[in-house]
Order: sequence, then structure tokens, then C-alpha cells
Amino acid sequence: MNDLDFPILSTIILLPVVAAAAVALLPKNRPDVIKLVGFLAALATGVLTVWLAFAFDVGDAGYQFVSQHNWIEDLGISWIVGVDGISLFLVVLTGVLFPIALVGPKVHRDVKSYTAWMLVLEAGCLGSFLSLDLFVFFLFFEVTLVPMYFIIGGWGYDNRVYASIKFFLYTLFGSAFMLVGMLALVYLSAKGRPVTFDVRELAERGALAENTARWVFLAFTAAFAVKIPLFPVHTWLPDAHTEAPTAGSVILAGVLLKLGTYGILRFGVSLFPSAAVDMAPLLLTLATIGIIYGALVATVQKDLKRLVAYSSVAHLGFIVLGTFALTSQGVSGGVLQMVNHGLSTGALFLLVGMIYERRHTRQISELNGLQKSMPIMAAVFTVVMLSSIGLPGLNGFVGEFLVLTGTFITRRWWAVVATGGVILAALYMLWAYQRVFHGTPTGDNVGLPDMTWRERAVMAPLLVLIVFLGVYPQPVLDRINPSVDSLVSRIEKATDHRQPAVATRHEVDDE
Amino acid sequence: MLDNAFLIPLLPLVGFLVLVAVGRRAGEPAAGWIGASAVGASFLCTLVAFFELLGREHEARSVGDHLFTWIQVGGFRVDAGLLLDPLSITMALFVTGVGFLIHLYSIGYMHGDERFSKFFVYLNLFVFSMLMLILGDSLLLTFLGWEGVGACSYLLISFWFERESAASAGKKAFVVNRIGDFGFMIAMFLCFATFGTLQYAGIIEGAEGAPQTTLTAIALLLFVGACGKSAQLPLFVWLPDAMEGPTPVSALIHAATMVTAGVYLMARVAPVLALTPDVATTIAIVGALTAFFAATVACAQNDIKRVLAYSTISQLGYMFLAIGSGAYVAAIFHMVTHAFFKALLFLGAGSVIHGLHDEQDMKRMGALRKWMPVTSATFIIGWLAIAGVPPFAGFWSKDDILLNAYEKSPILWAVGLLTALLTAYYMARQVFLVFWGAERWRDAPAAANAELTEPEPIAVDHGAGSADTAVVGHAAHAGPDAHGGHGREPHESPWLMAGPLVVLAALSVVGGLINLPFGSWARLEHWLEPVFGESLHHVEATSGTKLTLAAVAVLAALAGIGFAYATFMKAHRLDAYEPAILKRAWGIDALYAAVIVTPGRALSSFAAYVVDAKIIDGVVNGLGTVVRGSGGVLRKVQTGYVRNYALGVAFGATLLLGWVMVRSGGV
Amino acid sequence: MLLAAATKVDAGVFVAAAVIVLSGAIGVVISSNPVHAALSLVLTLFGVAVLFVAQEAHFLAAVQVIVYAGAIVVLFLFVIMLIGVDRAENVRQEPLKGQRPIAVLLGIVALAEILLLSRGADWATGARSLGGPASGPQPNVEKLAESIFTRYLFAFEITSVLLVIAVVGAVTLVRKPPPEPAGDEDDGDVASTPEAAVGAMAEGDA
Amino acid sequence: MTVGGEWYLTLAAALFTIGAVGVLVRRNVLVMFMCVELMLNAVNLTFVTFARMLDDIGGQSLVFFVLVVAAAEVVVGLGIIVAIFRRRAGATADDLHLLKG
Amino acid sequence: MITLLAQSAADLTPIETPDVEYSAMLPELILIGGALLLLVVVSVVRRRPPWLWTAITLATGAASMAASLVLWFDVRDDGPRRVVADALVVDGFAVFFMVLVSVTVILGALLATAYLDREGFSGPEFYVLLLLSASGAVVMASANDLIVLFLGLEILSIALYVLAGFHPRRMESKEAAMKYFVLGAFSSALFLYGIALVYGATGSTNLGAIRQFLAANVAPNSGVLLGGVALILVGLGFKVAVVPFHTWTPDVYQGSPSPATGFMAAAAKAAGFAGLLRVFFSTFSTLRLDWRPAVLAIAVVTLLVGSVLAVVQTDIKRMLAYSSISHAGYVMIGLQAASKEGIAGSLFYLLAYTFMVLGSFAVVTVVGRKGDANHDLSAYKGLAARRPALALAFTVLLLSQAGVPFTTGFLAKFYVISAAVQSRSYALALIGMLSAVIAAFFYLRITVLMYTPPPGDGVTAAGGEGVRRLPVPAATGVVVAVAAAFTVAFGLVPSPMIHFARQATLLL
Repeated sequence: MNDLDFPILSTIILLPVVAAAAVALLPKNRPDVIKLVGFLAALATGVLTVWLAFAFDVGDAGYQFVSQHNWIEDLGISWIVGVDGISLFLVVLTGVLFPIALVGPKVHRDVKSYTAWMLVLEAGCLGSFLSLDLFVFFLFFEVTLVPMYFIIGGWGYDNRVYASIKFFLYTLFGSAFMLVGMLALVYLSAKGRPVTFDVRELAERGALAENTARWVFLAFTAAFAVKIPLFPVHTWLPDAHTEAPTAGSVILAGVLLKLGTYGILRFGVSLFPSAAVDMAPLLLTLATIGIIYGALVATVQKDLKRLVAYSSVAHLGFIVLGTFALTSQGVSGGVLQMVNHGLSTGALFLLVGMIYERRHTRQISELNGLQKSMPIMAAVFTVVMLSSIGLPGLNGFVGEFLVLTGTFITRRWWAVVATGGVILAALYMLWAYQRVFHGTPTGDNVGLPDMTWRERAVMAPLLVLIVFLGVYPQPVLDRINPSVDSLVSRIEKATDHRQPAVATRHEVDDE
Repeated sequence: MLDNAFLIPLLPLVGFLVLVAVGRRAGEPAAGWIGASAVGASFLCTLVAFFELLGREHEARSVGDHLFTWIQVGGFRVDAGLLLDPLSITMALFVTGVGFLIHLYSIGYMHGDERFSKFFVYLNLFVFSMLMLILGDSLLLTFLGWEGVGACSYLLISFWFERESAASAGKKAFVVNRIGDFGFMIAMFLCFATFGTLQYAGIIEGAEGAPQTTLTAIALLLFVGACGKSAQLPLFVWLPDAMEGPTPVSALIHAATMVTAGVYLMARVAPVLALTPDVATTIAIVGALTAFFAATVACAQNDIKRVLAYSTISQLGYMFLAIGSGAYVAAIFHMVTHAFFKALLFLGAGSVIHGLHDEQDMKRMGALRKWMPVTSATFIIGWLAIAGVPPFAGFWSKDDILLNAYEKSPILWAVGLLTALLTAYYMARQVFLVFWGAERWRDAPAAANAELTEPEPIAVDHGAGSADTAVVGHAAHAGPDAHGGHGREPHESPWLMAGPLVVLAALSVVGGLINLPFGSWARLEHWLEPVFGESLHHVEATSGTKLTLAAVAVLAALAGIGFAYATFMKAHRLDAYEPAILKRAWGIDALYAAVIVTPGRALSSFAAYVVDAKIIDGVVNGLGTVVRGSGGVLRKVQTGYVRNYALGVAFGATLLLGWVMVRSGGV
Repeated sequence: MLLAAATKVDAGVFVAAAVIVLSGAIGVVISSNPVHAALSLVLTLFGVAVLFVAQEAHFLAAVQVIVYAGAIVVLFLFVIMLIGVDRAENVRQEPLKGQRPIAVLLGIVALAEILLLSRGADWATGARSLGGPASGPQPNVEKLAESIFTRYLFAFEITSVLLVIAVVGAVTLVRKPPPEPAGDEDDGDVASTPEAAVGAMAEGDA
Repeated sequence: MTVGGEWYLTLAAALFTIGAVGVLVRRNVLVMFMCVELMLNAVNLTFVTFARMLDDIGGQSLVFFVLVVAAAEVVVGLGIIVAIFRRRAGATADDLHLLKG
Repeated sequence: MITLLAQSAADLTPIETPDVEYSAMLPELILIGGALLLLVVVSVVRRRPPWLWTAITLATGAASMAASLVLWFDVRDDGPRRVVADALVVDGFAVFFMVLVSVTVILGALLATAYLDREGFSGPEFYVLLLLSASGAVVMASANDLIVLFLGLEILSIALYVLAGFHPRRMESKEAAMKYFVLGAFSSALFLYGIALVYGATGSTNLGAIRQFLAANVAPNSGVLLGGVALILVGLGFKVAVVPFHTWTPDVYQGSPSPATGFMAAAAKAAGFAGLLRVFFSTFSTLRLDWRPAVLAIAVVTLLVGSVLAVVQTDIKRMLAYSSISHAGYVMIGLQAASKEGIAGSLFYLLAYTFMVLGSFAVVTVVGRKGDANHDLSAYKGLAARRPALALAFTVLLLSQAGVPFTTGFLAKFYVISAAVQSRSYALALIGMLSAVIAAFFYLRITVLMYTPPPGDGVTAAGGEGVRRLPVPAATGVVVAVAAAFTVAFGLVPSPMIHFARQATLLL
């Protein structure tokens, strides 16, 4: 257990909020100052999160840095924050992506509100990942909609209004079920004991009747499935991604979608083990469909961002697949894949944004031969693309492979079909790359400026992480595994689900 | 050396990193030298390691070298570890060796290319990946290299990306390989599920007890992977298109090294194959068919490189035939000799193309032996080697394979023999067309707007890559003046290119020595003994049979050559026996396009524009419409007439009264 | 015994009064001319008064006649004359489609429901004389007064507020609309002339 | 022969519903008010009847308040009508439907 | 003669009137007193600046607020009291609403002052009626007798009829008044008949007495009683505007002067629910099996009809009217739960709602401009560019109504929903949440409008050319600010308010 008296996690959550308030107070006509303040705040938060990863006590499955304060005693709601292997790297990811997203793309208007919203969004995301109180999680989970809604609606492209409202309502629709389910869980499991929203406590109680648990689990799943997004409730994603400004897409893909996968793992699976086991086939099937379907649809997209968006649908499918394989490999791989997808897709959106800033179009048909004038961007794009295809040696592969292995040992055929998605991934990605970067540049595509140093600086950390996680993921896995193992073993205690021996057997020859 | 064998792959990696960092500034030719030296150094390391291994006694000739834990989750654990045993060392030797030569050659060949340094970046990365593939001690590490070389080949094939055809070819190569990888990955899952490990050692020792069906599945799936990488039926389609890449690439990746990875993989898991005879048979049949099929196609190609591409496919077919017949040594043997002479041929072809300023059509060549003596001489050696004329290297290895095939089944042998005849024919055709006959290149239009006449490569996902973009390729590539402007005359290549030719030629001549079928002369066999052990198939045939078979093979080769001679030297019939169907490689590309690509696109479009846009979003937006609609309807109720409103109140009251009446049992 | 006496009434009176009441009510509803409607309303009011008497609510009966028939109906007639809506309303056809049949249907159903709820017979199931007996020697007025000034004291007091509202409301509603304040809103607050208010109250006090 | 309270109550109910229907079917606002008065009278009758049946004076005193309310309502209601129809004589309830939807 | 008089006086038995605890009725008395004071001042004081009325009203509001708070504490210390012969009960519940009504008085007055100046008929009457109507609301909140409840209702309503028709120049205003009046009279007749039936069935109109009666003897067949209950539900349901008794709401909200609408939306709903909750939860608690399903049905249709109809509106006041209907639906959810938690939830909801709706109508008043007619949604296009602060505040209020976290609006919804879930009404809870999704749509639509730059002037050109300046009077600004501040502040720190609400229901 890792306890320090300073409430580091609360600080991490509140820092961006304070910064947002500060930004709101700054004069509108000093965008440079505003940008600086915003960036520094995000950076500071990022540094703290990274520090967290190092200070994190490896091998401890429980929650660390926990701090707890009463908030609404009357309803048994309190402010509990803590981090474990499952949430740790999502927090880090958030901390890393936000400074990049803030400093990366240009903002064409009203820098002030933009920065403020971004910071609020960061707080929301961090809050959702860190809070151990179901209610507080829900609050953050919901509140992230608002800044995102404004960022899409305010700084997005032509069809932004439709996209933003679609995004908002879609998600709200899902959460409607979750709220009811959440309350049902809380009150039904109370059984005379004081009502609490404390996840740890609830996990202990877990005293719902089989059938009830199933319904509540489904209610939770409804919310998360929309957020992930799982086929067939994914159609908000392409629109949101396409219409959102670059930073918006980066955060949306990099962090917000993870709220879904994280939530389904932390609040779906771990609170309702038996229901999760019963429902696994359903979700596995949906995930698999999503993998294939997303890839297929991506192959015929005309808009670069839309293509990436659909690739997200496919990738998130892998995460869900791993989660509901309910094996150490699957779940760990899923968690790792959350981070990987955040990095790769975030990077992809940044690159697309850079292309857009130069060409003012995302239509694949209008782009060609960019590699001629932008070799460096082409190189960077290639690396990111290969990582998103899942090339061994880059981050994408490790997570994907773990997920598939973990799934294969319990759910053979789902894994086999899902592996097909790997082929398709190569297909649409390379196709897009060829269309955009290969060939002889014509028209406006001739003689575009290559990546500026600022842009390179923005991409650099992402590339480093992409390669590092591909070559030496073990430090990360070491922090993820214990929590995952304890989760899986909890499931095995609660149900008749057993993961095969190979999943756990350790060879004796540990050098 | 053995205990820090990691240097072998590390050096090319370092070279890669250095080139990434400073390659552009280093420029030409420094970048080339950096790359070459990196590979050369690694070759030396390999050599040292090889001799150290030789120094040990048989059993101890397998050394593991554990670097660090790559991935570990629960029972799933993969270490970054190297496995040095005779097999891997052999591969590593000729990979680094041939690789080194090709690096040297490339310095000359890529002279004047605007992306000179990048070329070597890729080459080094490739060599690194290839070495990981070979030296990796677990399936996953092999897969790492496997995918790495795939990626590099993608990058290198589409090196002249301005050319649509090149770009498409690169993508096609990657995607088709992925189909193979599908099998590879599933095989790995299955291995983990069965053996709980992906290490070769673990798999091989576990194989004994494992259920037959599982083993069969594993073997088959791995073979699917091999088919992709080694361009066997039905996944061969990418290799001919891969010729879009610069010639050194074709020589290194698509002849000598990468494409043999499949064979290597099969040899690695030989013990498993030994336990699954029917898979072995399948492999043998596929190999034989591929060999024959490719040979027929090769007879009708006009592009100098495409001929060699198909011949490569065909030769790989031989190797699989050997694997299938349990003759792993023969396979490796042929792999090595093939590496020598096929690299030689490709580099020779490159030299020719270079000399003719990027002319690739054999119909526009001829009589080059006067102009390019070194090239022609070495090329002819290569030709004899591949044609299986004794005593050149090819004869011995091919003979070995045919022998084993004969013992597996005479039919396989017959197919192999027929292929040998065809091989001799089409190679002879090529030699005659290129080095003898009239100087057709004179009346050829200027290379600057040369037209490729061979059927255009059909890319997987879209129509034909346009051939005329060869112009671009030329522009991007070294222009004629880059060679010191000796006009339209063909010219011999600089020593930097000629040198490797000579070396390889020498090797093609004496390559056979490493494994002569005379008892103790079978060095390679003894050398590889510990790897394959009892899974190796031993020839029982009497020396009589052996001799007969060898003689028949030689006759077949001579027959092929003779026929070609009759056709092209005597009758000067340039395009005899070239049915269109063969030109189009039995129309298999078209078949795929029709059967897979088109329906696939249709399906995708359906999913995107019907399911997504219409159905799902239809429902979503439909909900909105429903709400608005019902709102519109309910609006009507709000007529603005106060009496209607009163009616509403009264109605509600009546309903409530009705309800309580029901409750109070009033009715 | 007393109660028995109290519940004894003359059937004839009831029937007669009932007929008056209902015919008056019907008259209000169907008579096309508002004046006639008002007069039929008076009829009903009288009928109700009679029924009050029949149930020993003598004082209420008086108030009924005085306040209702005397004041309210007169007020109605006054307004009718004032704004001249006395011309006959065409009750033959109904502009709002379906309004009339539905209304009648609802009326019948509602009535049926009420009667069914009471099963026709048992209405008053409540506790008896919680607010003091209505019967007994004491005169009706005194009993009423007592109950109003004790039990319903607050209600009684609060009605005064109603009357104030009625006055102020009537004043506000019927006074002449003040002239449109000149100038655009943008130039600060439009000084509302005290005169306007004075005038208003002047009317109000009147 | 005696007439029980239920007769009065039934009569009141009938009166009430007639009044209600009147409100619904008449267009002339004044007549609508009169119908409301009918309803209130029905209520009064009900109160008085209950007062007698329960022998409870309270029921009678309630009638007072109803009277007061009725008076106040009528005053304000007529005020509104005057405010509206001073300018548009002869208008009916149906003529006012600016606000709808 | 004199002897005769003495004689007659002698044989009159003196009535010993119950003692009137004026202290317990302070809020009512203060409000009424304020109104009377205004009338006095207007008739005696010579020069009468328009701010005077506002000042007096505010003072009155503040005073009643103070009085209510005092009451709150002595109720908390020595329990609820029944006063004036059981006519009134002063318990936490009542005092809660006293506070609430005082708030609406203060904010309503602030709203009115600038409005009346703008429209040019500033006089005391508006405030008089405001205060009196408020007193009616307070009476309803503390009524312990159906007839008192009815009187309070009438006081509230009749004053509101006048306020609705207060705008002298807008025909809509008159029409609103007429519709409100006709329907109001009609429904109060129903309500009254309901009282009569209950009286007959239980023998009393006193809530306490009724309760005892019901507790004592479960009437063999409570047909008449239930009929009465049903009609009472109709009467109160009309006041709080639940479907199908809501029909007046959109028209009246749209037609009435904006400040009147705001006050009406806040006070009338609060008072109506005060009566509804008390009567049904406390008095008719033994009959829950009968009324809960009815309330459930009403809640469902109210939620759906309210939000669905709001979606198709183009007039902001109408839209807010429908949204207020769906809000009523949420409060009904709390009642349907028929538990202390549910009632507390309803109270909290009303508290949050009061501020949200008053703030919203404050904004509407401002944007309505002179003539109070500029209420088309298009009027809000680009508001953010011209009045960033106003737009932001309105955004907060709208998002809060949409139920976005960290606002009182969210907690209110959460509270009632959780109550519903606690009493196992899952379906209702779900429908509530889903209608919130529908509702979110039209709130968002306005925010979008506000943040889309109006045609012509660039986004950055705040109040630039082509856009008329939009004056925001100080008083109105205060209302908006207070509302937004409350919404956010207690969204972040809800405990005090939740505590308040729970305390209020403690001894119900």
C-alpha cells in the first residue's frame, strides 16, 4: 500500500480546474499568455501523473495514494480517489496527451474559452479515472460531455452542431440506464447497512440476486457501450471525430473512449463478476463484430478522419474482447491496449490535423504524393501507422497480441475471427497511406512545408512512447498485472469461471 | 562471441539508428558505406560465432542467449532471447554475407538517387529484422522479425513511391503477407494454449505428448504463414509485383533472404512436421505445384526481373518440396545455393538494366555480352547454376531435393523433373534474349520514355498500376547522365557493382561443395544433424538409383537448354510459346480481384453506406424524428381554444374518477 | 330521535326544488342569450336556497339569496350590459369539432362514476358532528357563528385577503392602459411618471 | 315518505356535472362563469347536505367561504372580461387563440 | 330601549375565540402587511419614486425570509406546532416553503422592477399582488385544513390571474389571464367538490382529523373518499401543471409578463406541490395503494409530454413552460416514491427548480426587450458574442435544467430518481432519465444558438455593428447572477440544501 499524507490525486484532479478558472480570469486579448498558462498547467499535471507512475508501488494489487473525504453524507456519497494498476496508465496517458493536445494544433478563434474548456475536460477525465466513489465517477463521466460538447460545437468543422448534439445525446442516453442501475445496485446491496457508493465497499458487498445483477450489469454496460463505442451504438463516433477540432479528436480518441472501456472493467466486470461471465459471449460477439465491421467500413471511407475514427471502433473492439476473455492476458492486454490506442490514434489525429492545416482538406481523394515534399511527416506517419496496424516492436502489437492470446485460450473462435481484423487493419491503413503520401504530388499538394520543429517536438514524445512500449512494455505490465490478477481471481472466486492453466502457470526457469 | 551473440543483430540496428540520425547529412556515398560496414561487421561476428560453434561437439552446438524479458503476463512469457544453433547460424551467415555484398552493390546501383541514404536505412533495418527472425528463440521473436522484414519489404518495394505501380506493389506485398501472418498468429495462440510457451525448445519437447489434431493444426497454420512469406500457391501473387522495387532489393529480399524465411520456419519446427506426416505431404504437394506453376509462367515473361521473380517462386517450391519430403538439409542446401545464384542473377539483371538505362524488357535487349563482359559472364554462370548443370551449385542441391522427392513419391519427382526442364528452358531463353541475338536496344525508344510491355501488375485493391509512371521512376532513379553520359550505348557497371557479381559467381560455382552427396562430403548434413535429429529423412536409395536420377535430371536440363537454343538462336523466334494465359500467370491475380477484392469492396460499401448510414443512423436519427413528430402531433392538441383545454382537464378528472372507481370495486 | 326529525323532509318540496334547480341549470347551459342564462341562473340559485331551507340551513339560504341572486347575478347582468355581449350566441352549431359530444359524454360518465362511487346510498361515511352538532335547540345562526369564529377563525380572517386582491385586481385590470413610454429602452431606465401611478390609484380608489 | 340525503347529493352531483358540461360547451365567457357558479352551488348543496347527514355544523360554515371565493372570483373574472371585451365587444372564448401550439 | 339592548346582549352566549399565535404566522402576516403598507404608502405619500415599491417589497420579502428562518429554528428546537384551532401547522415542511416563497418574492420583485420601468407602467399594484399571492402560497404550505388550503390556493391564483393579465398593451397578456382564469375557476370547482366529498366521507376537512379518521377506521367502502381524493389531485395537479391538467401552462407562461411568468412558475408550483405533497403523503398516506399508480401514470405522461413538446417549440417562454411541465413530472416522481426520501427529493428539486426557473426567466425578460415580445429562439443567436456573462449564466442554468453534473439540477434529478429506485419504481426512474435525454436536446439547442455567431458580425466583435445593444438592468443582472451562483455553488456543495430538505420532511 502506497500512502503519503499529501492528497496527490486530488491535486492532480483539481490542478486543471484551478488553471481553467485562472484562464477564465485572464484577458481575452492575450492569447499567448493564455496558451502558456494552459500548457504549463497541463504540463504540471502531466508531470505529476508521470511521477505517480514511478512512485507507484509495483506488485501491489490494491488502490494506492487513496484519500477520502465526506461529501454528501446524507446520501452516503464521499470523495474517494485512488489509483491501481488498471487506472494508473490511463491517468498517465491523460496527463501526457493533454499538454500535447493543448500545444499541438492551432486554435483558430477564442483561445481563452478553448483553453479553459480543455482544462476542464482534463479534470473530468482524470476525475473519472481516479474516483473510487461510484457517484463521483458518474459525475465526472457525465461532466466530460460538456467541455467536449462545447469544443466540438465551438471549434469544430462544418457539420459540428449535428455532431456535437449527437455525441451529447447518444452518451446521455446510455448514462440514463447506468444511473438507474447504479442506484439499484447501491440500494439493493445495502440490505440495512448504511448506503454507500464506495466501489471497494460495493465490491465486497456484491449481494445482488443473480438476475438482478444481470440487469444492473446490462444497465452499466449500456452506458459504457455507447462510450466505447461498441457496435452497433458507435455511429456517434465518426461524426464527432470528423467534426471535432484536432485536439478534440485527439482527446476524444485518446482518453474519452477509454472511459468506456475502463468503466466496463472497473464497474462492470469487477462489481458483477457472475453477470459479466454470463454476458461475456454477448459482449465478445459485439466486440468481434466491431473489429471486423469497423475495419471493413474504414476501408471505404473518403475522409481521413472518418477512416481513423472507424479504425478506433475496431481497436476498441480488441480492448473489449480482451476484457471479456476474463484471463490475465486478455485483461492486461486490454488495459495496455487502452494506452496504446490512446497514443497511436492520438498521434494519427495530430498528423491528420497537421495535414489539414496545410491543405485544408481531409478528403483522401484530394491528397497525393505528400511524401515527396514532406518526407519527415511521411516517416512519422509511417511509424504511427505501423503501430496502429500492430507491427511487432511497436506498442500496438503487444496489447493486441496479449488480447488475442488471452481470448484464444478461453474463447477460441472469437479470437480467430478477431485476428482477421488484423489483416484488414493493414488493408485500410496502407491504402490510405498510399493515397495520401504516395504517388506524384499534383496541384496544391506540391511543395508543402515539412513538419516544423514545433510539430516535431509535439510528435516526439508520442513516438518515443510508441517505440518504448513496443520494445520494453514489461515495466508497464508489471504495474498492471497484479491488479488484473486480483480482479480475475476475484471473478474466479465468485463464479465457476476458470482461466486455463497455461494462463497462470509460471515456468520454473525464471533465470 | 556466442555469449554476446546479440551483437549480430545489434550491429545492423545500430547502423539503422545511425543512418536515421545522420544519414541525410552523411549523404552519398558515406551513408552507403555506413550501412554496408554495419552489415559487414555483423557478418564477421556471425563468422566468429560460426567457428566457435564448430569448435564445440555436436550436442553442445545449441546456445541460448537470454537478453531480457519482453512480455510477461501471468503464464504468458516471452523473452528477448537468441538461439544459436547450426541452422540459425547457417542462415545468419548467408544473410549477412549476401546482405553485405548487396549493400556494396547498392552503393553503386543507387548512385545518384535522391533518397540514397534512406535506401540504406531500410536495408539495415531489414537485415536487423531478418536476423531477429533467424536468431529468435521463440515463435514470437521470429514473428517480430517476420513482420519487420515484411514492413521493410513494403518500404523498399514502394521505395520509388512516385510510381503508382510501385506503391501498390508494396501495399499488395504487405497485405498478402498479412494473410499468411493470420495463420502464423493463430498457430502461436494454439502453441501457447497447448504448450504454454512459444519457445521453440518448449514447443518441440511438448510436441511429443500433444494431441495429433492440434499438432496438425499448428503445422498447417505455420505453413500458411510460410506460404505468405515464401510466395507459395496461392499467396504468391505479391512477389512478381514486388519487382517494382530497386533491383538490389529484389536480389536481397525477394530472392536470397526474406522469401526463404518460410522455408526456415518450417525447418525450425521440423520435429513437429515429423509428427504430422499428412501436413508434410501437403507441403510437398504445394511446393511441387508451385514450382511447376511458376516455371510455366516464367517461360512467358518479357520483363527480365519478372522472369527471375517467377523462377524464385519456382525454386522456393523446390525447397518446400524438400521440406515436405523430410529433406530439411536438402531444403537448406538449396536455400543457400539459391541465395548465391539467384542473388547473382538479380544483380546481373540489375546491372543489365542499369547499363541499358532502366530498360527491363528483354525484347529490347540482346547481344549484350560484347558490351557487358563481366555481367554476362557472371550471369551465364548463374544461369548454368540454376539450370542444374553440373558441377554448378544448383545441380547438387536440386538433385538432392529430387532424390528425396522420389523417395516421397515418384509423382512429386516427375513434377520436379518437369520443372527442372522448364527452368533450364526459360533461363536459357532469358540468357539468349539478353546476351545473344541482335542489338534490339538500338531501335528501342529512348529509355527515358521506355514502355514496359509485360502485363501490368494487378494491384490488390485498385485497377492496374499504370506502367507509364516508369518515367517517374526513372526520373527519381539515376538518370542516364548520372553515369557520366555515355549516351545510349550500354555500358558495363562500375566495379562496385561488378565486384559482388564476381564473388557470387564464384560461390555459385563452388557452392555445391558444402554438401556433396558422397558420405563424409555431406558436410552440411552432419552440421545440421543436431538440429533435425531423427526427424530428418535419410535416403535409402542405392547409389545406382541416385546416379540414374541425377543423369535424368541433367538430361532434362540439357533438353530445356537445347530447346531454347533451337528456338531463339537458330529460329530467332522472339515470342514463341508465350500464350497470353501464361503471361497473365494463369490469370490468378484477375481471379482474386474478381473473387475477393470486388466482393470485399462491395461488402464494405454496403456496411458503410447502408448499414451504418442508413440502418443504424437511420434508427438514431429516426428516434429524433419520432420525438419531433410526436411533438408535432401533440402540438395539435394545444389548440389555443380554452374550451379544449377545459376538456382536457375534465377528461383527466374523469379518468382519475374512473381509476378510483375501479380501485374501490365500484364496478 | 332528533336526528330522525332532522332527516325528515317533505318529498314534495324536494322534488319541486330539484325540478327548479335542474331546469334552471339546463337553462343556463342552453339558453343562447346570456341575459336569459343569467335569469335561469337566478332560478337555480333560488332552488338551491329552498333546498337549504329544507335542510335547516336557514341562514345560508338567506345568504344564498342575498349574496348570489342579489349581488353576483346583478354584477353579471351589469357587465353584460356594460360590454354589450348580450346578443344571442348561436348555440346551434359548435365551431370546435367534437367538443360538444365529448363534453356531454364526459359529463354523463363523470356523473355515473360519482354515483357508482357512492353506490347511490352510502355517501356520508364520515365521523359525526366533529364541528359541533348542526341540530339542537341553539339557533342556526349562533351555531354557525360559533363554528366560524372558533374552528374556522383563520379561514375567516384570510378571506379578507381575497377581498383585497379582488379590489386591487379589478382596479388594475380595468384601468386605461398607460401611454407607450417614449424613447428606446437603451437609454437607461424610462422614468415612470408618478402621475401615471396617481391616476391609476385615483381610479382604483374610486 | 322521507327524502334521504343521498337524493340531495345525487341532485348536487347532477347539478355539478351540468355546470361542468356548460363550461365545456358554451362559448360566451360570461355564461361559462355562470356555469362555474352552478358548479359551486352544487358544492354548496353537497356541503349542506353532508352537514345535515353528519349532523355537523362545520359543513354549513364551509359554504360561507365558498361564497366569498365565488364572489372574489367573479369580480376578478369580470374584470378580466371587461379588460378584454371593452375593445372587442361580442367576442367569445373561441376568439382568443393567439397563443397555441 | 337601552335595557332591551343590554337584554339582548346578555342572552348572547359569548364565543371564546381560540388564541391566535401571531408569531407562528409571521411570514404570512409580514407579506400581507407589506402589501397593505404599499397600498397605504401609495395613497398617503406625496412623491413616489418607482424604486420605493421595489424597496418595500424587497424589505417585506427579506423580513418574511428572516421570520421564516426564525421559525425554522424554533420548529427544529421544539417541534412542529398546530395553531389557530388546528387551521395551520408550522412544521419544517411549511417553513421550507415559507423560505422558498420568500426567495421567489425577492427575486420576483427584482425582476419586476426593471421590467415595469421598461414597459412603462411601474406602480405598486404589481408588487401588492405579488406579495398577496405569495401570502396565499405560504398559507397553502402551512394549511392544516382543506378549506384553508383551498383559500390559500384561491388567494394565490386570483392574484396570479391578475398578474398574468397585467401587461396593459399586449393582447396575449389578456388572453393568458382569461384562459388562466377560466381554467383555474373550473379546476378549483373540481377541487372544491373533492373537498366536499372528502368531508362527507371523513366528517372533517381538517387534515389531522381526516388522518385520524382514516387511521382509526378503514372505511368499508371508501368510494366517495377516493372520489374526493381524485378530484383534489385534479385541483392541485392543475396548479402544478401536470399532464393532463397542464394545458393552460404554455399559453399562460407565454402570454404573461415575463417577471409574472417567472414568479408564477416558481411560487405557484411550489405552493401547489406543498399542498399536494402534504395532503397525499401525510394525510392520505393510508390510501397510497390507491393514489400511487395514478401519480405514477401522471408522472410518466407529464415527463414525456413535457419534454417532447418542448422540443418542437420556437418560442423560448413556451419552451420553458413545457420544460417546467416536465420538471413537475420529476417532482411527481418524488411523490410517487411515497417515502420521506422521495418527499425530500421533491423538496430539493423544487428548491433547485425555483432558482433555475427564476434565473431563466430573468434572462428571458432581458432578451425579450421592450414590448416583451422578442421571445423567438432566434433572438438568442450569438448572445454569447454580445453578452458573454449573460450567455454563460444562462448556459449554466440551462445545463443545470438538462441535469449536467455539478449543478443543483443534476442532484435534484438524482435525488428523486434515487428515491424512486429505493421504492422499486425502476421503470419510472428509467423513463425519468430518458425524458431527461430528450429534454437535454432543447436546452442544448439554445446553448448552441447562443454560441453560434449571429450573421453579419464576426465572432470577436462583441456587440459589434448590426447588433442592437442589449441592456441588462442591474436588478435583473443580480437575479441571473444569484440564480447561476446558487445553481453551481450548491451543485458543488449540496449537503446544506439536502440537509435542509431532509430536515423539512423529518416530522411530516
